[in-house]
Formats: sequence, structure tokens, C-alpha cells
Amino acid sequence: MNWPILTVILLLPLAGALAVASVPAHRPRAIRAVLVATTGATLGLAAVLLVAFYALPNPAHSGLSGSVHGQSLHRVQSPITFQFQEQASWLGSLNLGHTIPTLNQGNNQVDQAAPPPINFSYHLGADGLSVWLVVLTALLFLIAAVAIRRREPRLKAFAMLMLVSEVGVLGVLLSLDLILFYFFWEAALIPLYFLLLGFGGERRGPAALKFIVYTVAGSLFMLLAILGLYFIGGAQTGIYTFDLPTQILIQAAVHGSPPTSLTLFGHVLRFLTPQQWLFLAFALAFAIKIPLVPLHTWLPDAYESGSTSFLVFFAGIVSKLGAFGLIRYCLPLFPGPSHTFQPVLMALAVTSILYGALMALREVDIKRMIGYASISHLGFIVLGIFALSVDGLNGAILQMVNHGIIIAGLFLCAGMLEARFQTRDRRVLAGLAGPMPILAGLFLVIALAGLGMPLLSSFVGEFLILLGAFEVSPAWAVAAGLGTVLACWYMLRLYQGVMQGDRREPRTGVVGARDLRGVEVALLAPLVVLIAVIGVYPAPVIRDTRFTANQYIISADRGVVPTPARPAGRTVARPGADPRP
Amino acid sequence: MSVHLFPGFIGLSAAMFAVGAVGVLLRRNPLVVFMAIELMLNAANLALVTYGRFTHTMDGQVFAIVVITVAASEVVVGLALITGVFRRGRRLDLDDLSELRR
Amino acid sequence: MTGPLGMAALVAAPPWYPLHFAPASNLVEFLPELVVAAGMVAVLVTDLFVGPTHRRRLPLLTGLTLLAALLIAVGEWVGHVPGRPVFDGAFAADRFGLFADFLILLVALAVTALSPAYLQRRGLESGEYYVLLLAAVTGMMVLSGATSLIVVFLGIELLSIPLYVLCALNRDDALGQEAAIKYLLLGGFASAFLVYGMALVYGETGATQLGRIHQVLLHGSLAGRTDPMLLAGIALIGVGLSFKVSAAPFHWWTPDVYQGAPVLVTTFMSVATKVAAFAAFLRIFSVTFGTAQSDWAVPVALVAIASMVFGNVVALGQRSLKRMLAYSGIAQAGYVLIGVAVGQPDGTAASLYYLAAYAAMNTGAFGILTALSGRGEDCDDYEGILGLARRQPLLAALMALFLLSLAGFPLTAGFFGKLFLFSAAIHDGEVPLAVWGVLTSAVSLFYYLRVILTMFTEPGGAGEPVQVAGMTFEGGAVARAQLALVRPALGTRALLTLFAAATLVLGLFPALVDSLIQGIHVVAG
Amino acid sequence: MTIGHTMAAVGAALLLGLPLLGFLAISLLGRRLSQRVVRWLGPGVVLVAFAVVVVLLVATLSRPAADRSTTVVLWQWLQLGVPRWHGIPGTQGFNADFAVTIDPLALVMAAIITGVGGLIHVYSVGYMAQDRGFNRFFAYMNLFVTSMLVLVLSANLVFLIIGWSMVAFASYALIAFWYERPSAVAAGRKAYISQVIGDLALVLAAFLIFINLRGPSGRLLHTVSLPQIFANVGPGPHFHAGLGPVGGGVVTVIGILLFIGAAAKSAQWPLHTWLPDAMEGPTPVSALIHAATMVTAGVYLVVRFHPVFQQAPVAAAVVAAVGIGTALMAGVIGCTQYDIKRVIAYSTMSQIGLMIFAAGIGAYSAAIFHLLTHAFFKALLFLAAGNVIHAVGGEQDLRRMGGLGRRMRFTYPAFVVGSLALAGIPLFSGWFSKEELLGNGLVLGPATPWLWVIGILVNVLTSFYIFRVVWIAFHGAPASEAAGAAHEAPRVMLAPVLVLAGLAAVAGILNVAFADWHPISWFASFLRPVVGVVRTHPAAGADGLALLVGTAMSLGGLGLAALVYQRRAIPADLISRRWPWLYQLSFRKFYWDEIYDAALARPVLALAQGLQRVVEPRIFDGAVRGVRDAVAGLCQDFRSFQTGYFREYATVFFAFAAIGLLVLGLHLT
Repeated sequence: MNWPILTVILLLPLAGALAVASVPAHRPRAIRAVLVATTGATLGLAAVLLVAFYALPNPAHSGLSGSVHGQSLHRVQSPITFQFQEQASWLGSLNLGHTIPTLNQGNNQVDQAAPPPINFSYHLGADGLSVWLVVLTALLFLIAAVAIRRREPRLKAFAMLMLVSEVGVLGVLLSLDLILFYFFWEAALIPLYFLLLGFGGERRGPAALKFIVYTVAGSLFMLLAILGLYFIGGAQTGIYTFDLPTQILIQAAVHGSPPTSLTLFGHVLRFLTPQQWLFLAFALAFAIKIPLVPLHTWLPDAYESGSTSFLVFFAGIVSKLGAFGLIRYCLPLFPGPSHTFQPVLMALAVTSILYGALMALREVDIKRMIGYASISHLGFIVLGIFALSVDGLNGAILQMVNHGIIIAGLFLCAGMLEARFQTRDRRVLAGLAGPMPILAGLFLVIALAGLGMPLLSSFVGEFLILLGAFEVSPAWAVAAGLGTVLACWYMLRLYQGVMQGDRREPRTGVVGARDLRGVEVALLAPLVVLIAVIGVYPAPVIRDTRFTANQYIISADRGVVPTPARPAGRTVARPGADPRP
Repeated sequence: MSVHLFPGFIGLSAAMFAVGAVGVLLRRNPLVVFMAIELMLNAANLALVTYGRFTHTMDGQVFAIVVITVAASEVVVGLALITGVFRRGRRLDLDDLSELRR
Repeated sequence: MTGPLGMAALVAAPPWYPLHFAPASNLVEFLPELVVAAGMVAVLVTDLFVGPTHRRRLPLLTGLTLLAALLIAVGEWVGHVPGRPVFDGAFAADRFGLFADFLILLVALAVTALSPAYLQRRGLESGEYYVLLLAAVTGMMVLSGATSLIVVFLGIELLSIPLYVLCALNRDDALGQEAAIKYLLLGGFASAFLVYGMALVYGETGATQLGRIHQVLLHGSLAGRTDPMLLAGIALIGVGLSFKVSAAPFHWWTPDVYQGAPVLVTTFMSVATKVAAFAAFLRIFSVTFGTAQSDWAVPVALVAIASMVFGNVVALGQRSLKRMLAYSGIAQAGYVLIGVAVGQPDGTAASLYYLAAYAAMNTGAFGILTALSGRGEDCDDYEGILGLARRQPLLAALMALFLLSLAGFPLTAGFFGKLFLFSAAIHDGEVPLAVWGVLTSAVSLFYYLRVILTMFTEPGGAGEPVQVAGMTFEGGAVARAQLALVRPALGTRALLTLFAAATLVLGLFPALVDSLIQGIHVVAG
Repeated sequence: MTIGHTMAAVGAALLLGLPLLGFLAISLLGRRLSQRVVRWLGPGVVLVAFAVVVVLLVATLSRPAADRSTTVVLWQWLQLGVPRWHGIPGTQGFNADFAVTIDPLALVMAAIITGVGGLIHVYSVGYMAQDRGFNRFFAYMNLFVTSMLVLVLSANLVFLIIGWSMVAFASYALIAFWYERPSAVAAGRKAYISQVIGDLALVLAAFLIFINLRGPSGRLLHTVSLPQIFANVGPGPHFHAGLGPVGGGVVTVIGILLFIGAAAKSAQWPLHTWLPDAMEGPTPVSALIHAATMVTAGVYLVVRFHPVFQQAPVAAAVVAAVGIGTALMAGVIGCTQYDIKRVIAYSTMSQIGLMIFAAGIGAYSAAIFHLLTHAFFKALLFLAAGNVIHAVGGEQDLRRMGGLGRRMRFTYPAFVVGSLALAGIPLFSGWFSKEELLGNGLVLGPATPWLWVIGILVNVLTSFYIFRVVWIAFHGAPASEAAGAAHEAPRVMLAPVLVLAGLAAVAGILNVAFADWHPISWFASFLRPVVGVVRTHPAAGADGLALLVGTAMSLGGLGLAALVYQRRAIPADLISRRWPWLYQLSFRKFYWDEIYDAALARPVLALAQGLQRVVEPRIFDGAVRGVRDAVAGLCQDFRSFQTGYFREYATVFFAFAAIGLLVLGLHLT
């Protein structure tokens, strides 16, 4: 790939936003056209990226990554390979805080230790983890663009904010520089905040405030952690950089070395090593974004009051960013702490699984209920990540894609119901399978995928995740498995409550219900097809992703204490054992 | 003036400063408060001049003159403002000026 | 140079020897300040001699003055050999001071541009206003370049006294009068502390020029040992400067004065004063007293934390926009103080960057209030901006941008400002400062976003009250408050958009301004 | 080389593809497909599939017994392993292919599924003719057949599990077929959730095997392919090869987990409660899924995994005990039920209990053979019952039937044949299968001969309750005008019934085995390559004795029924008067539903409600609100300093200045 495809992917939605801005607000048709065209083109480019990635001779294995300035690091092999890297200094690498000469009459200077230049750069790259998420992002944004409700009063603003947030999300997925990452991470929040604030349901105001305060409060600590990483690594290796690949190498080099000479953190905080504090700061930000119980309370409110097409990408992608961050940043940057805190995070994940499932069981507001179900599913993803085994991580990656598709489908269905019956109370609806069989059928497939029906997408992911967890601790895996039983329960409650049962009962105005229009079918169909295809034949999705997953596990296994041998220790094949064909 | 008087002058200026400060804290009449502030400034002037004398530099005196000048102009503005505020027959009490709070 | 030798030098060259005093080159170094001062006189005279009909010309004249000063300053920056101090080390037009001058002059220009419409609406048109404005600007520029305690004091008073008057610009406004009195008395009180502190420092070092003081602390008799009187002096100077930058717990005047003064004056005061005062703060503490940093770092850090906590927390409870921004200003002062506490050189640079960002975003935020303020009163309460996004989308968007920047979101100036400050803190091991900064930033989200929330919430009809983030709006009050607002003219909106652009540029391409800061050198005397 | 790989592959592809095609066509085209087409398409695909099975059977039989098992990989499903590359270590991840095995056991199951299934499809054409959801019904039925075939053909544990839970879904969909009946919907959900519990158990078993299975060299295999598992499960030269020593902990746990899966599918205690409710579905569904095929999958699973169970005697004993216990319990319950379908359902539960028992004691071919004959006569009974219900207008209560024998000239004898076979009356198919099964019980398995005694008891109960049905439903006077106006079923519904009646009558010959001149029956020898063969003749006459006693018991039960319900010699309410608690226990199905509701469903829902009412708002949201209120309180406190009074400002200012002065001046830092 000799042209900067990643940058183009990033700039395309931005250009689209400008194009929308140029269209007068009173021509919604044109705005929709631009919007759909842009998102569609982005999807096309994402597909190109995917194909190119798969076309690489050996996708995850083309040599070392990241430029290493320090001699001391050359022995360290790069754990993770990023493709299509583009790097450009961000308007001149920033040398903030260089010595400011101090002149006196004697013209002699106050000489002080020159602090390192803060050099962050515009550095993009993709690996097997991000390519699929990029494709998913593009797809969901396209679907969301089509799904914007008719007669949306402030369509123009919605379209622009949506495209800007797409830039932010893609930036998070593609950036390889910590500052750039944080930049996109926060920048994506602003349009999302306004989308929630300006276009949501009745209780949108508090929901939006809650959402953004939660997330920002978490990510501010991540910002501190990024700085801490920068200075700790710098103090130990003399390389001050925000560049992710380099920083990974640095952490690989300094791992296990005696704690930094930099006396970070006062005496109070000495009971954890700086790396562990930094890990916690990162993990906190991601856990809030995912979210993990008990940091989840922003989610049901936000999902309840978000508009449908907003939820398609908000629930579909944004919640994945947290999991993505856990994989992309926590595992390779903090191998040691990742293993130290593995039990904690697995416990939190299982808690989320069961808690979300139980809450979903009682919840009557469909959108909130899907929100809790989503918490449960994301718990699975985190469980898979922090099983720290190849199976679990592959499952988690796969499940991130699956869950994006499924949750989007569920919200589309919920939105279609809400649009028809002006209610989100599942007790009010009943027996819709009769009047609207098409919706019933599609909804059934999506719901089944949601409860982990085999040959539908999420079975594969959950199976692998449970396997990975089982390798570490069977107890957690069994507990998580109970989550699948509960999932079956609440999904059937939802589906049967809405679609089945006697619709001649009172309190239902559903007799004259209209079945889906062509557009609506066109919205759901691709999702359903994807669900089925991935479920029946997941091998292609994993084919190259597994290399990446392997690398992340290896990079995380650098943090494993040699004794005793972990159950998951088998992930790294011993020299003797030939991998099976 | 000889060296052993040096602490005396500094002590005097400190005392003047304290008296002025107490005046500012205790009195409610803006004019009195203003005079107290002038007293503090003059305490500073005394210190400046003393130090100037004992470090054999002119800066102290210069500084004192500057301070006096500035204080004078401040008084001008201040009195104008105070009269402006209290000209409508309000009694001279700073505690009346507590509309802006919290 | 110190002690007897220094005295010998002074005796050899008596101060009143004219040639020793002001050679032409000094005037060149001092030119921007002279221009502004001259402009002030010109405006005064013009105001005396032209009739009320020609009052229009005054803002023009003011603007031209400021512009001229700005151009000269730029020229000095560009063609600058690292500046030697002039007036016997009393003043230096070094790039450090020039950087502050840029900010001051730009803000002053913006305020001047906003003035005519505002004053006209509020019926406050008067020539003195512009005179006082220019006087204050002169004082600020003097302060930013002052390298002698005397001149520092001079500058501070020169900028304060006009501001006292400006606060009381509206003679019929009791609140304005009250603000003025409080400002005046507390200001005088603080100056007394300042001067006394200066006296102590002078007494211990035998010099008023910062450079010489620095030399004494570095090589002189005081080198290495800590002298109680000197430290007491430093403490008192710190108190006086903290008052000027309105840092807690010396901030008490700030909310009252910002709320009481006409919002236009508040705009000017809240930004320009802070920039100038911080210039002095940085110069005196980070450079002159740099060797004693181990002594004053902790107190300054405490003051910074106090400001961040107090400002942000109290701002939560405000129902007056001006007052809310005043408390946010206190918090912002706390952030800048992080840089001071960290000290030379990265702390200084970070503070400068943050001051630039602050100049852009705070001027913008206050500027919008100014632009919205109508005939009756300033745009000061949330009722007025309820649903502003629908009525004036542009202004609402700009306001949102400025507030997000104040909250420190990426894409905006505030983000890199905070980033650099925190990184300086962490690098110098002052992690608690950074943590407090982060915590308080999280708190600050509430009140910044609440304004945005209000702007984006539709006002209900006459009957039903609207609930926004814990505030209740009665339909009637909303209608009344909104009637008071005006739709600013195109030029005003363009100006505010410019500031928004500046905020974005500072937030997207920090290197632009940072490269300026790279070129900076500080003259300590 | 066995039957050609290509042939096996093509055959398997056809087997799976045909019903799947039917399902996709009908479900995607939906209403656009006219009922006339579906009427042919639905049963057609299944019958063609049956033809394929026959072909494969012939091909297999034409082989020597040694190589009658073929495994082909259809496609690679997952491949997580990564080869070592340039110093980056490789990994052994999870791998799974979609592979199918064609062997005698699979073929027998496939034959039952497609053969009996085909007949039932034909029957459904008539039974569902008037239903609005005709197409939907056949779509689900075809999906079910597909899933069932995936289950029995899969050569990979993962795909076995996949088929396992696809079947569960199909059964759910068909139970809740009349989705406007709340009772049907609830029954469907109940069935599905029980199934999911079983699936989870299977998945965990798969994990344990995947993690623990070692090759002869003691190296971990990380495989879920059934042939590899069965090849390596036994103890090898290496001291921890396979799954460890016989009766080891791991293998026992695996066995138990497998059996939990089987129990969920086969409605064995404690996961049995869903089966009776499942009768809410249309009768053909009950016949196909809940009698002939799906519920017997548990037996298939145990037999398939007999290498594992042979390693885990404890688990096998548990299997046997639970099976026979369930058989007895279900028999007891069956005696007092009045819903004709429920009676047959409980008899199904009971018979499957016997099969499980057989599988548990190691009489695999006997279990599978009883599975075969049971498929015939139980499908027959259900379809005949379906005719009856059809005839009396949807009435299912025995007490409102009666005298139907005279009006339904074909259905009546068919039902009787089925009953005779079920009761194990000599020379009917059931006799051969059941008596062999029980005979093994006398000599094999744990706690002999007591489990056998229980089995004999079950015999009595079986013939008693089924002939109770015969006499109440078909004899005596019509108990309702509907019964009086009953009419024989249409031809399309009769034909399958009669075919099945024939099979139920004569299928026994497959298993003719006599002590001396024909020691091993044809069927057993056919299955031998897969399950081996058990010694049925430990001591001369032992099984003769078993045969005599068992037969006598069956006849006794018949006679008892005759005495009670025909001769009226014994009052029918004898038990209910003499021992009411016993009657209640049986009539209330041992209160399992109530127990589960009180012990599982309600607590979970209560817990969820607790979380929703207390934890979420009070604790999680409460913590957030707490922080917010704390900050707000702080805000109020701070604001109270800002009094607006000049002198107070000055005082505080002065105080802090003094503090600063002291701190620095006295050098306290």
C-alpha cells in the first residue's frame, strides 16, 4: 500500500462533514445523500484496507515495528506488528519546556537540566485487531446514516456531528501515538455528547451529563498515566516518546528492571509500583467506557435516551473502544500488571456478566434492557481479554465484532417497535409475530445470536472466551457460563413478550401493526446475514486476526512470573511442540 | 544615625504596619480604612528608607518616593470613588457594601 | 555584583547623571509602552476637544494606538538581539515580556472592538473609558517587562488604579460602585503587603533590580543559606502577586468585582491583568528567586491547589454567569500556578502556553457575554442563555467551544495547556499537583457543561418551568431575561469567531505558539 | 479405505443439505410459497434424505465389519493455532473442523430420523392442513431434521454441541408453534432453558477434554475431534495418557457433565419437567421430537461416548441409577394422568429411562435397539393419539373420550399394536428390545439385581397405564358428544400410522438371538464395530429367567389394567382412597414443577428484583450521587466564606498572609 490509506480513511468523514456543512439545511434529501455517500465510501475504503491487510504475505509478521532510538533496545524484539504505518511530525515535534535562557547584566545563564522534549507525532497504523473494528465502524455508521428517522428536524447538525464522531472513533482505532490516541479518544466524546444532548429522548440532559462526566473523569487519569509512562520510560531508557510501538519496546526493555529512579508518587502510594498505578489508570478509563460493573450506571440512561440511529454506532462501536483499549494498550504496555490484576479484572468481568443479565431479566424498558444485556456481553469480552490466553483473546476480538453487529440489530429492532407503537415497555407489546412476521423473523435471529445460538455469530466468540477463561480458572468460566443460561432467559422473555403471546389481550394497540418497509429490511438484512455467515464460517475472520492475538498474548506473557507454570502458559508453544496444521 | 538603631527603625515600621493592618481589619469607615492602608504603606516606606540607609544604596529612597507618589494618586482615585458611592446620603459603613456575595 | 563592589559601582555612577540614565536605545526598548502612553494622552486630549458627536473617533484612535504598539512589539521580537535591560536594569523588553505584551495588546484590541456597541447599549459612552483602558494597558506592559521591584510596584499600581475606576464606570449601578470600593481597598491592602515584602527583600539583598537580587542569591553572601527576612519578603511579595492573579486564598475580591463591574471591563480585567501579573510572578519567582525554589515551591503549590479546588468547587453553585466565570478564573489561576510552582524552565513555558490559551478562551467566553448584553443589564443569568442554541446557533457554538476549552477538551487550547502543565508537574516530581489538577478538572466539567446544557435546552412555554442540571427556569423569567439579550452585529460575531479560531489553532497545532515560546528568553534584570 | 470418502462426503452433504434446503426455501420465501408446494417440498426433502441413508446403509453393509466407519472433513471451522515464525513463538490455539462420521451407529440414528421423520412429515401434511402456520411448521420441521442430523453425524464435539443446541431451538420453536397460546410459549421457554443448561454442561465437558486429553506419549492433544478422543481416551503406555487412570477425577467429572447434557435432552431426572409441558406443541411434533428422535439423543450421546464412560465407572453407575429411577418415577406418574398425550409423554420418559439405564450398564446395542423399536411404536402411539384428538375436535382429556374403538376402525388397532409393543407383549417389537435390555440388567451394572427388579416393576406399570388408556379411550360409552361424533382420520394421516404399526409389530426380528444357534443378533453385530458387544449369557438360563419374569410382569400389568378398567373387578379409585398421598404424589408429578419454581425460578427473579430495586439505585447510582452531594456540600461550605463583607475578606487575607509569612519566614518548609 503505497498511498496513505489510513489518513484517507480518517479524512473522508471529515470531508463529508464539511460537505454537509455546505449544504443548506432546508434540503434534507441532499444532506442524506452526502451523508450516505460519505459513510458508504468510508466503508468501501475500510473494505479495501481489509483486503489489503489480508493480501499481505504474512500479515502480522513483516519484520519489526516502531523505530528504536536507543541502542539498548535493539535486543528486544517488537512484540506487535502494525501495518500501513504512517508517521508525520505534528507540525514540528514539540519541544516544550526547553531551557529558557536567563540573561543578566553579567549575561550569564541560569543553567538547569533541560527536560525532554514532549514529542508526539501523527502516527497511524493498523493490525489484525483494528482492521476488523474499522470495517465494523464504517458499516455501522453507514447503517446509522440510513437509519436516521424521517423528518429529523435538525438533520444537518446530526449528520455533521455523526461524521465528526466517526473521525474520532476511527482515529482511536488507528492512532499509534499515545497523545494522538487520547486526542481522538476525547475528541470523539464531544460530538457524541452533543448527539445525545441534542437528539435524544426526554431524559437526555442528565444522561448526557452523566455519560460525559463519567468518561472524562476516567480518561483524565489516563492522561496522567500517559505522561507517567512517558517519563518513567524516559527516565529508564533515555528515550522520551509517546510513540506506541517504541513505548511498547521500552516497556519490554524495562520490564522486570528495578523500579524507576524517578521518585514518582508520594510515600502514600508506595504500595504499588508506578507501572501498576499507570495500568490502573488506563484500566479505569477503559472500564468506564466499556463499562464494567460497578462503573456502568451511565450506560442504561444513555441508551434509554439516545435516538435509534445514534445508538446504532454508539452502542455498536463506542462501547468496544474500551475493550480495544484494554487489548491495544494495557496488555503490551503493562505485561506485569496485566497478570497481577488478572484475577481482579476477571472477577469484575464475571460480575458484569451476571449482574447485567439479572438486571436485563427484570427490566421492562426495551432499550434499557438491551443496555443491560450489552453490559453482560461486554463482560464476556473483558473475560476473554483477561484470560490472557490465545483462545480467550481471539474469542474476545471476534466477539467485539459480533456484539457490535448484534447490539446494532437489537437497537434497530427496538427503534422500529418504538417508532410504531410509541412505547418501549415490553409488557405493553405482545403477539406481533402475527401482524409483522418479517420483523419477527429478523428479530428472532438477532435475539438468538444475542443468546449465543450456535451457527450464529456470537456462539463462536463466547465459546472461545469461555474456553480461554476455563483454562485459567474453571470456576470463573462456570460462573460466566451461567450468564449464558440467564441470557437465554432474558432474551426469550424479550422476544416472546413482544412477538408472541396473545395479542388480543388488552392494553395492546398492535392489531393494525404495519410490517417492515423495504428500507428497514435493508437495514437489518446485512446484519442478519453477517451474523449467520460469521457463525457458520468464522475461520476467515480469525484467519489473520489470530496472528495479532498471538502477538498480544506473547507481549503480555512477558509479564508472567516464571514460577509456577500458569494453566494458560501453554499458549506459548515449547520448541519441541510443532503447531498442528 | 548609627547602626545600633537599625533594629529600632525596622521594629517601628513593623509596628506601624501591624497597626495599620489592624485598623483595616477593625474599622468600618472606608475613609479610616483608607488611612490605615496609607499607614501600612508608610510603614513600608520607613523600612525602605531605613534599609537604603543601611545598605548605602539610593534605591530605598527612590522606592519610597515612588510609593508616596503612587499612594497619593491612589488616594485621589479612592476618595473620588468613596464620595461617589456614599454621596447619596448613605452612612459611611463598609458593611453596607455586601450586596455581592456567595 | 554584590555588597561593597555594587555600592562602589553605584557611587561611581550616580543615578542622577543624565547620560547614564536614558540613552535613546532605552527609549527604543521602551517604545511600545511609550506609544500606548502617548495614545492615552492623545485620547484624553481628543476627548477634551472634540464634541460628543465625534466620540466615535476615540475607539478608533485607541485601537490604532494598540495596533501600533503591537506592531512595534512584533518588530522588537523579530529583530531582537537578546535584550539587555535598560534604565539601569529597571526594565527589559525581552521576549518573555513581549510575549505577555502580545497577549495583553490582543485582548485590549478585542475589548476595544467590543466597546463602542456595548457602551452605547449600556449608555456608558465616555472618553475616560478609553483613557483608563490605555492607562491600564500601559501599566500591564510595564509590569510584564519590569525587572526592578520598583517598576514592578509601579506597573501593578498603574494597571490597578484605572481598573478601580473602570469598575465603577456605571455610576448608577450600586453593584459596580461596591465592586470598585472593595477592589480599591483590598487592592491597596495587598499593595501594602507587596511593598513591605519588597522592602524586606531589598533590605536583605541591597538591590531592587531583579538581576542584582538574583546575583546576590546566586553568588553573594546569601548564596546557599536561607535568610528568614528574605524569605519573609518573598512570602509577602507572593501574597501581593497572588492577590493580583486572584489565587485562593487571596482571591476574595475576584467574584464580587467580576460580577459587579460591567462585563466588558470584567473581560479585560479577567484576562489582561492575569497575564501581566503572571508575567511578573514568573519572572520574580521562577527566575529571580529561582535559587530559593526549594523554599517557596511548596507554599506556591499549596496556593495552586487551593485555587483549583476552591475555584472549581464554588463555581458549581453559581447562578450568575459572570460570577461562575470569576470562580473558574480563580481555578485557571491555580492551573497556571502549577507552572510557577514547578519553576524554570518547563514550568515557565507551560504557564506561558496556558496563558496564551487562557487569553483566547476566556476572552472569548466573556466576550460572548459582552456581545449578548443588552440595554437593561449584562447578560448574567442562565435564564438568558436558555435555548440560545436555537436562537443564536453561532454564538452558542462558540460559547460551547470556549467552555469546552476551559474544561480542557482536546481540539481546544485548554487541552494542551493542561497537558503541558501536568507534564511539567509530573516531570518535576510534583505529581500531587497534577492529580489535584485532574480531579478538579473533572469537577469543572459540571459547571462548564451545565452552561452548554442550558444553551441546548429548549425553553418551555410560559406555564411550565424547565429543569436543567439542577436548575429550574420559570417561563416568565426566561422570557424577560431573553428579551434583554441582543443579536450582536456581524463584526462582533466575526471577532468572536476569530478567538474561536485561535482556540482551535492552539488546540490543534500547539507547535505554532510553542515555537514562539521556544524563542523566549527571560531577562532577570 | 472404507466406503469411499467421496461417497461419504457426498452422502453427508446430501443428508444435511436436503432438509436445510427445505428449511431455507420455505422460511426465506415464506408466504410467497403456496401451501401446495410446501406440502410436497417439506416431506419430500426428508424422504429423499431417507433414500440417501438407505444407500449409505447398503454401501456400509457391503463392507467388511472392520471398516464400516468413515470420517470426512467438510470444512475447516476454526483454526487458532499459529506456526512459529522468525523467533516469534507459535501457539497452539483451539482448532475445530466440521467433520462427519458415517458409521453404523450414525446410520441407525439417521435412518430413524429421516425414516420415522419422513412418515411424520407426511402425517403432518394432513394434520396441519388447516393451520395458518403451515409453511412455518414445515420450515421448523426441516430445520429440526437438519439439526438432528448434524448432531448424529458430527465427528467433532463442537459440532455435536452445535447440533445439540440447534435441536433445542427447533424443539423450542415447535413447542411454541401456536405462539398465541401463553401456555405454549411458556412451555417452549421452559424446554429451551432446560436444554441450555444441558448445552452448558456439554460445553464444559468439551473444555475438560480439550484441556486434559493426552496422547500415548503423554503430550497434550488439544483436540475436540471425536475419533481422536475415542482413540486416545483409554489408558496408554504413558502413565498419564488419555484422560488419566480409570475412575480418575477428571474423567468422572467429564462423564457426569456429559450425562447432565444427556439428561437435559432426554428428560431424565432432574431435568425432566419440560417434557410433559412440551405436549403443548402440535401432535406430530410430539411424535417426532419428543418421542422418536430428539429425546433419544441423550441415549445416543452416552452410547457414543461409551469409551469415556468405560473409563468412569462411577459416572456410568450414576447414569444407570438415574435412568432406572426416572423410568420408575415416570411410570408411576403415567398411571394417574388424564391427558392422553401426557400419558404417552410420561411413558416416553420412562422408556428412555430404561434406555439410559441400559447405556449406563454397558448394554449399548440393547439400548440402541430399544431406541429403534421405541421410535416406531412411540411415534405410532403419538400419531394414533393425534388421530384421536383430531377426531374428537382437539379434546385431549381421556375422561371425555370413550367408545372410539368402534368409530376409528384403523386407528384403534394401530393404537393397540403400539400399546402391545410398548407393554412388551411377546412377539411384538418392544418385547424383543425391552426384555434383552432388562436381561442385561440382571447381570451387568451396579447393584445387580436390584436395578433389574425396579425395571421389572416398570414393566408392570408400563403395560398397566397404556392399556388403561386403551380401555378408557376406545372402549365403553362415549363420554362426550364430541366423542360420539368422532370420525376416522383422512388417508394421508392413516397411511403413516399403518406403516408404523407394521414396523412396531415386526421390527423385533432384527434382534432375534437365541442362546445356542444364534448367539448374537443381527443388530448387535451390525453395531459391534462401534460399541462392541456385551456378553449376554453369563450363566445359562439367567437371561431365560429374566425373560420369563419380565414377560410375566408385562402380561400381569395388562391383566391388571383389564381387571380395573374392563371387568371393573377392582375399583379404579382404590389407591386414591386407600393411600391418597401416594395418588397425589403421582397425580402431582412428585411436585417437581413446584419445587423448581420455588427453589430456582423465584429466587433468581427475587434476586434480580433486589438488584433492580436496591443495589442499582442505592449502591451503584448512590455512590455516584454521594460523590456529587459531597462536592455540592463542599461548595455550599466554601461559598459561606464569601460573605461579601470587606473586613472579613481582609481578615482572611491577613490570616493567610500571616500564615505564609510564618511558614516561609520561620522556614517551616
